[in-house]
Amino acid sequence: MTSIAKPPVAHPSARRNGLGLTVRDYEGGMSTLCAGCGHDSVTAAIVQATWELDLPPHRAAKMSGIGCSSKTTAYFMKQSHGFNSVHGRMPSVTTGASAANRGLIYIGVSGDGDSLSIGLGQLSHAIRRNVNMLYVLENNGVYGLTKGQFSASADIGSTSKQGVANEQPPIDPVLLALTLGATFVARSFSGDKQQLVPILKAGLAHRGFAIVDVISPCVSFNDHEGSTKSYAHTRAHGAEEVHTDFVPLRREITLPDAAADVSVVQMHDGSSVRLRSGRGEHDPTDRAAAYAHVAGCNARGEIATGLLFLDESGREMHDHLHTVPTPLVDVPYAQLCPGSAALDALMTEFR
Amino acid sequence: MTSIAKPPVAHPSARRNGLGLTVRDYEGGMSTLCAGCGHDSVTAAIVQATWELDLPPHRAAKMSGIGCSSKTTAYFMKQSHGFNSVHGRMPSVTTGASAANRGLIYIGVSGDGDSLSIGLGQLSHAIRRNVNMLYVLENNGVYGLTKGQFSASADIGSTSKQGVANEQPPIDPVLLALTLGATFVARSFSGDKQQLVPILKAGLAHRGFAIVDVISPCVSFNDHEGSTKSYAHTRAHGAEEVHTDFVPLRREITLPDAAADVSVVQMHDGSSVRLRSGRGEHDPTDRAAAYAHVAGCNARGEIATGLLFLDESGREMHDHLHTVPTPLVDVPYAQLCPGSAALDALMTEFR
Amino acid sequence: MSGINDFAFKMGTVNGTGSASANGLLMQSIFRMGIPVTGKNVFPSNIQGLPTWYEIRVSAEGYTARPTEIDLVVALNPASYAKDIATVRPGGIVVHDSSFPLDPALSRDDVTFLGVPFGAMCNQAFTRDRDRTLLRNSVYAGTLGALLALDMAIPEQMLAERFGKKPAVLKANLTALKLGYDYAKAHFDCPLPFHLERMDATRDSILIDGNSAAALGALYAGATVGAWYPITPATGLMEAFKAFCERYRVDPDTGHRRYAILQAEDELAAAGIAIGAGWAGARAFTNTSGPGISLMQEFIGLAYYTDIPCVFFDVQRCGPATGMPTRTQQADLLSLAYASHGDTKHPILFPANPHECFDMSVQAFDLAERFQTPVFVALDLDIGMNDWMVPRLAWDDAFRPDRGKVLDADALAALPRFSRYRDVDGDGIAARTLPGSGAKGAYFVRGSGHDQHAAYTEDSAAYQEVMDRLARKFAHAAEAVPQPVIRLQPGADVGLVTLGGCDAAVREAADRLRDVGVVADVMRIRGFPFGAAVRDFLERHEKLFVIEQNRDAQLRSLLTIELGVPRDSMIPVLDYAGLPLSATAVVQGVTRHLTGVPA
Amino acid sequence: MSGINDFAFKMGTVNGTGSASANGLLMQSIFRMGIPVTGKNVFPSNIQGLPTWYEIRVSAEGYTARPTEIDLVVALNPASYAKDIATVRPGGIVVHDSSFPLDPALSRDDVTFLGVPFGAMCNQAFTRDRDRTLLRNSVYAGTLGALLALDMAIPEQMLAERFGKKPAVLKANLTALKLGYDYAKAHFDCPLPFHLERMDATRDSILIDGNSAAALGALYAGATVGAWYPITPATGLMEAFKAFCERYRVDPDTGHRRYAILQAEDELAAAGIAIGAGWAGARAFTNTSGPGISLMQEFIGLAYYTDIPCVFFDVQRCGPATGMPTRTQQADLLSLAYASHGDTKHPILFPANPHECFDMSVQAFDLAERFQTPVFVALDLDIGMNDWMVPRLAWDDAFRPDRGKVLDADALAALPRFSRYRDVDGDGIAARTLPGSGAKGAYFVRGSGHDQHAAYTEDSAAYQEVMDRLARKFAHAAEAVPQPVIRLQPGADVGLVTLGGCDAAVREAADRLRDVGVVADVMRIRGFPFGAAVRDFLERHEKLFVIEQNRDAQLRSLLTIELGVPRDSMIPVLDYAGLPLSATAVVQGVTRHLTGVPA
Ligand SMILES: Cc1ncc(C[n+]2csc(CCOP(=O)(O)OP(=O)(O)O)c2C)c(N)n1
Ligand SMILES: Cc1ncc(C[n+]2csc(CCOP(=O)(O)OP(=O)(O)O)c2C)c(N)n1
Ligand code: SF4
Ligand code: SF4
Ligand SMILES: [Mg+2]
Ligand SMILES: [Mg+2]
Repeated sequence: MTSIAKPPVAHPSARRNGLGLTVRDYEGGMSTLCAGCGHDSVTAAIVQATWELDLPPHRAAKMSGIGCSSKTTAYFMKQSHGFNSVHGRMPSVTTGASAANRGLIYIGVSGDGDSLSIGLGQLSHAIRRNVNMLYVLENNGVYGLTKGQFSASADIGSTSKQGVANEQPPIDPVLLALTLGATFVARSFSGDKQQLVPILKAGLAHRGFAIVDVISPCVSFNDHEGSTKSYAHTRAHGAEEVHTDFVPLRREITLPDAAADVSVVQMHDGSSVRLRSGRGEHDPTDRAAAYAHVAGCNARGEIATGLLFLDESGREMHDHLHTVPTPLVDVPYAQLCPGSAALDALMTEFR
Repeated sequence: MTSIAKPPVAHPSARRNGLGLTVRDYEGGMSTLCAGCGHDSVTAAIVQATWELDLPPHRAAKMSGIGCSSKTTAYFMKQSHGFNSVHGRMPSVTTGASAANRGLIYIGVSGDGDSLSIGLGQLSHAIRRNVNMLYVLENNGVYGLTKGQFSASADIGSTSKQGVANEQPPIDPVLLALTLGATFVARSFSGDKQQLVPILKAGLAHRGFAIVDVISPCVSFNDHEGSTKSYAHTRAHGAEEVHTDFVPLRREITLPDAAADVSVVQMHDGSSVRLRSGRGEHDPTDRAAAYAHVAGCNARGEIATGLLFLDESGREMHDHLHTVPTPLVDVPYAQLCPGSAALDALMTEFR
Repeated sequence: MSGINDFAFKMGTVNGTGSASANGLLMQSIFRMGIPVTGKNVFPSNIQGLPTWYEIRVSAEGYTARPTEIDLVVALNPASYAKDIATVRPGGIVVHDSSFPLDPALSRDDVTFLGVPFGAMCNQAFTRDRDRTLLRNSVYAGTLGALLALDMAIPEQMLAERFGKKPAVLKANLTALKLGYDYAKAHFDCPLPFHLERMDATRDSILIDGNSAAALGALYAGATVGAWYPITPATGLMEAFKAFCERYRVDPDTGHRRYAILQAEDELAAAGIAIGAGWAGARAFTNTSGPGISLMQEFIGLAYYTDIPCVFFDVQRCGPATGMPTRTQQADLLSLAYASHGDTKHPILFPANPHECFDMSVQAFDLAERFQTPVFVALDLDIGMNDWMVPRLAWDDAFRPDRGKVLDADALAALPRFSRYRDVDGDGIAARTLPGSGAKGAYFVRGSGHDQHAAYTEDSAAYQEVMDRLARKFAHAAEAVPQPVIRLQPGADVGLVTLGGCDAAVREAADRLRDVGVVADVMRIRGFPFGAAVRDFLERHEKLFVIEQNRDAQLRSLLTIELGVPRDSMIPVLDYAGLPLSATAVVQGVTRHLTGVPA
Repeated sequence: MSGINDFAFKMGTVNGTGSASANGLLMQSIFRMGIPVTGKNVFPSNIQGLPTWYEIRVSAEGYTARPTEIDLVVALNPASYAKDIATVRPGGIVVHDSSFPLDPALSRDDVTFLGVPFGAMCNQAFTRDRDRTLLRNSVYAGTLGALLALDMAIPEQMLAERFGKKPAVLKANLTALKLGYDYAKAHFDCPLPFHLERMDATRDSILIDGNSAAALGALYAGATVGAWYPITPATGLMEAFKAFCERYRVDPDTGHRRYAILQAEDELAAAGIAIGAGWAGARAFTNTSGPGISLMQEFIGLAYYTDIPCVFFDVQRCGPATGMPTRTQQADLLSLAYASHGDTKHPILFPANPHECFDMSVQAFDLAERFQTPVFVALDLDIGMNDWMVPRLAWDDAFRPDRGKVLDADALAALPRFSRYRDVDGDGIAARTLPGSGAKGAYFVRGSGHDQHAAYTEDSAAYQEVMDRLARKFAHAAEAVPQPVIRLQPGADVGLVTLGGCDAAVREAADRLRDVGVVADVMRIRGFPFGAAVRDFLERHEKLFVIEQNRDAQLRSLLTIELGVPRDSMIPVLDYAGLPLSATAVVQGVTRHLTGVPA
């Protein structure tokens, strides 16, 4: 969580977004992660995505647990409130914040230890409740901050820096999310900003729980041969399946290599996502197909990346709760307290 | 957990099993559950299964969490040690017991609240570790002991006794277990002893984590129209897919209606399971097929029952741990303590 | 010591057979006769089939503590016959079902047995099994009506209110009631020497349980987010909150709800949700019992160290571990006061009855926001789940929530710089901003070491500055929490100190002690940390008794730690049997010490 | 006050650059010169790039507490230059990298600056970036060797041991070492006034960290099941246990392991695993720190209430919440002593150094099984992670584990009936059976209310009988836990009371206090509950100071609660800065109170 004030050097890009803000306005404190840590690339992608989306910083809330990955919420959007909570419990804190103030955009950042070990239950139930948030899982197969123990996502046969091989089957957050009914499921790679940024934007625009599993190598403890979360391994085995290209209504952005086989999915907030199926293997709106596809890739030792499943018809937590459109924090006290007359009347029922 | 000494009335069946024990020897204290509770039927099935298996009572350990379902470990095998632990944490207690004494046969009983809400993380990680145990999940869609709140397995649209409908998607323990790599996954129904008993026997013989999701209606809070865990609903929608017929080497037992399409799977302990695919829809040794099949049934509003997936090649926790064959509790102290000479030698390395 | 409007009776039945409603009917009828009455439900931790008891005490003087002497028992559960018959005082009465012969071994010659063929009568009068079981309850209610001279118009009226829409059910119940009544009239000389006579002592009172009252407090305090995980005996609190919200907080046209109730996956999540909501600016709470408090420890420490408001209701049950979930105790005091690892201290409120549950629930939300910290309200099963006779709850429409130091846009703009944890006023409370308030007010909440600007730190001085502020803040809370209720008597030679639900028994005990020549002042502590008033009382009394419902004298420990009052100057009177406290237990505890022999 | 073999120096570097090994090399070399030495690592909670410090104290008298005065600083991290230069005592020395000019603003005229072109020299001597960074550490080690008159044969020898198999690496390191040494010799007059001279005071000692020593204790005690979840500063304990097991508990032929180490999914699971294993009959343990203790509360209560043996190592760090994970504190005392809701109390052992970590680790397993209860060993980051100079660990091969009352087949057969919780011997300890022992010994463990036969109960008397037995059992533990170490001085007028890692500083402080005329007896508490010896010491001293490392005087609270010693008769001396305690802090705390002015 260390955060050092950034030295005032002018940022290359002074370009301004729809709100007149520069990319710099979406940055945070200086990172204290290891030089070359995948997480820093994800942070950069989040900065880029929020800037491109014209996301008003004061409307965002940054949520995280504990871990190197969870520290990164301090490294972007310094103009937004942030909550670095306890290990593995960020989902519940965000659930509560969202219940209280549905007007904010919640950006959660977690790690594989934080999400799949101690936090597995909370992650699963946040998915089930369909809490309206972006959940970025920076997945490096290890516990970075505690110096490289295996996490539950470490693949069988993957060897830690000490050269000991992991023997337990990994938990794939993508298959888990699909099984638990997640309405937005994607996977990307910290080294592939071109794919990651549009996915993050789509996730931010999604109404409901949007989970993005980002393979984000730990250079200190897991980025070496034998690790299936290393740059090398992911580049070699990353089988991109669906490109995402987010299109806000205001101004169209297209990836340089945008092309054929495009299925346009209407996002709840009116904007749309253009999905291109790399090999046209599966329909990203078909849960069963998505599951089969991802499981198939895993079986082949490939990693399915891209926006893997999307259901814009899902009902988010507030739909289940039937809460008022106004954030509860903004409902005036007068509308909350029934007053003395009501109480007097009620008392007669207790006699 | 209530357990009242049983009045000494002679039990109908005085038949003796291979150990010379009667069914009565496998019973426990008198149940204090509601008359007609599905859990009592499951208890009876466990008694039957362990008796038929000639399971030596002193070699069994009964493990549970908290709930009406978890109470039932007091209602069978009174000659065995039992551990009624804390809510949702039985998997870890059993993991520890198994680590210490791999010589015992662990029978875990839990409920849907105990397993899928507070206990979801521990259940998932026990599956991942492949702890060698039978895990019976008595699934009634509600928190019985706390008077009928919805559990995470309550189906959408299912209405509780107060007539309020559940709005969140249910968690299907079978799909979850398949996703997490469980090596024995089955589902049955408390009302179908004929199917349940052989499944329990197969699960007991399985080497590794055997999960049996048993639809076990709560008569007090959930067995009424609108509940998808009711007797009526399950009888109407239970689409039996695979019959299980357990065959110990000593003496063959066959279900009256045993018949064609039989695939025999060799169990690790030398015994074998004969699987009959009701509609021959899927191969119970193919995880992907099993998942697709169960998900398909769910989509059709059917409940896939039977032994749905089996992998006898899986390595259980002790294989991962490389522990000695002798239970650790039986390893003599002399083989644990390196002694003074070793310590003196070691000390030189700390200078 | 029994007499007109001064006696106690008890029903021994099987749970899940519907006796609860009949028992409630009886108690409420007595209440409506204007006579002070108390009911204690002693039930098992299962759903159906085990022994359960309901004790009703009638007291013209208005004593509401659990009775020690039972004048009459209605023994309807063979499984508990022996125990039930044994509890009747010499000269008392046993009403039993004479449909079956009573085992002679059970009879006592110092009590009167009144046999009533409840079973037989029901089988004759009703055909459906369900009715035969259910209506038996109305039959014994009728019998008691006759024996105790209950004004039968009242129960009849109440049944009418209850079953107005179901004439058949109503008719059946009235028939059953009459069956029991007539049988008693015909076979026994009614009323008994101890019986009921109209009074006018309940006009300004209500019958309510503490869970419902606390829920009403949350409703009126403006709480909008409730997170919980079901657990006895706390469940009723959130269920009541839900019911009240559905009634007062739903837009009739749109069906939109001005509240959010989340049934979490466990207590850790419930705490996290409440804390997340508190951080976001909502008045949020969670309700639980001992096991939940243990599971919430980590999150409690986070909220403490990051100054986040949140209200925790702990409806205490009998510990440790799962313990006896349907028995009462006050044994979580240390767990609450110093909850979580590291140096932590938390305010606690101790309501003594449902009326205080309402008031203190409201205060808890104000205190939590004013002090920006977790605040606990410590109920217990007896207060939470039993119906108590208390004054009607009242509300002052002038009330406005005390949100504490929350900076709005203008206040923020006026500041040169916003430092989340700077103690500007010297009271240890630093102003906060809410998420969404913009760049200048943005800060980063972290459970890791932070300085007064909320920046990460590993610097000793910066760390200690925050810790010292938190200690200052806690000290300031001592005068803000509810102050003790002190009852002084001229010439008092001992001081009785207690808290929460022990109140009724201790006050009654003080009266009885006076009769045996022990004049006692009474102080009931209502809040933690302890203020000057508590210290003074302790210092002013030579001989102190601390009466509480746990094994380890936890309240006494808190007094010793926080006030420095020597432990051994406070004699512990401990009751941890799991049942509501009786005056006799207190009198005995005190006199045993004073005289060496029990009273 | 510095001189030959009596001084302290400090390295300020960047973490993740390999300085740790050079610092260790220096410390160990001094140790091998026979001179008492201590090293304290003050590091950040991240992996790479932040300031980190290593303090080495040389003390002929054998004082091992953290030094207060720094005679020499090696300032190699520009980010902490200012802070580092400021910590040098007047007249002290700053060694810095003269490859770059030093900001004049940083210079002090009361200290000597010795510039060494570490960077430049490395760039010249080595080509690969990696080497240029890594070997700089060996260069400053060489410089210090010259300045402090280190016997260079020793570090050279150690490098040879370390890199024997990598001649190239060895050569490079030796070159670097020489570079630094020669530069110093050439440019400064070596050695400095304060420097090293061979002694023979470490022959019977070792350098070891508490985590490793505790792990060795678990190994020798016969622990077979270790469950944990990674957390600083406790991680090293299980990693060491694993390393020792791989060395001493693996069958060379089959590769079979006579141990099971489980990295759990979280601390709740780790506790559950350890408790399940303890129930099954293994010696099981878990290691964690504050946040883990909070998460384990529910399970701890279960083990307490069901009489299950289990050992918990709490390597305390700076709380509350996540707090400062790489700083030390003793602030979990209350959380451990009364862990879990309801009435609970637990034995705790307080090792003062790695040597005691070994002994007490063994004792903890005996006590846990003998008393059938969770036993805590409270280390802290300073003890757990720093290398301490302590006597060699020794083992008596006559040792046999005390398994406590476990019934074997014959004992069981001899019994008329087995009642799991019957207190036959009156010591509160009831005999247990292990799963698998057969029908007669079979019983049902339940966290819910149970009687002495382990049967479910909701009966007050049956419940209380078990609770009272547990209280008796705890009381008996008072004389079984390690007794206090008491050091009396003739004519002492004050008593210093402390625990754990404060020991070294308090003993040193006692000596220094004597020099200023304050004669103090010292009692170091080593176990909870407190026995007669602790009580006597407290009663025998008019003026008591309780020295501990937390904000809220938690040890003093325990003494007040458990022994009834008036709180205010014990003056708290509190240090919660997160760093190892220094004698000066203690001397000041005491004298400030006695004289009103700091020493
Ligand atoms: C309750 C608790 N247990 C353990 C820890 C120690 N801890 C800090 S971070 C971490 C794991 C982080 O792993 P991951 O979430 O994958 O993050 P990464 O560092 O790999 O990005 C652990 C175990 C803690 N802070 N809190
Ligand atoms: C930590 C904790 N929280 C809550 C409870 C209360 N509680 C007891 S059983 C139960 C739920 C049981 O549901 P399930 O596991 O489905 O069992 P069922 O009664 O339906 O068979 C709960 C919430 C508890 N005992 N412990
Ligand atoms: S340890 Fe790994 S995960 Fe943590 S900051 Fe360094 S590279 Fe990143
Ligand atoms: S409440 Fe439901 S689950 Fe519990 S015993 Fe009764 S029927 Fe069974
Ligand atoms: Mg990770
Ligand atoms: Mg259930």
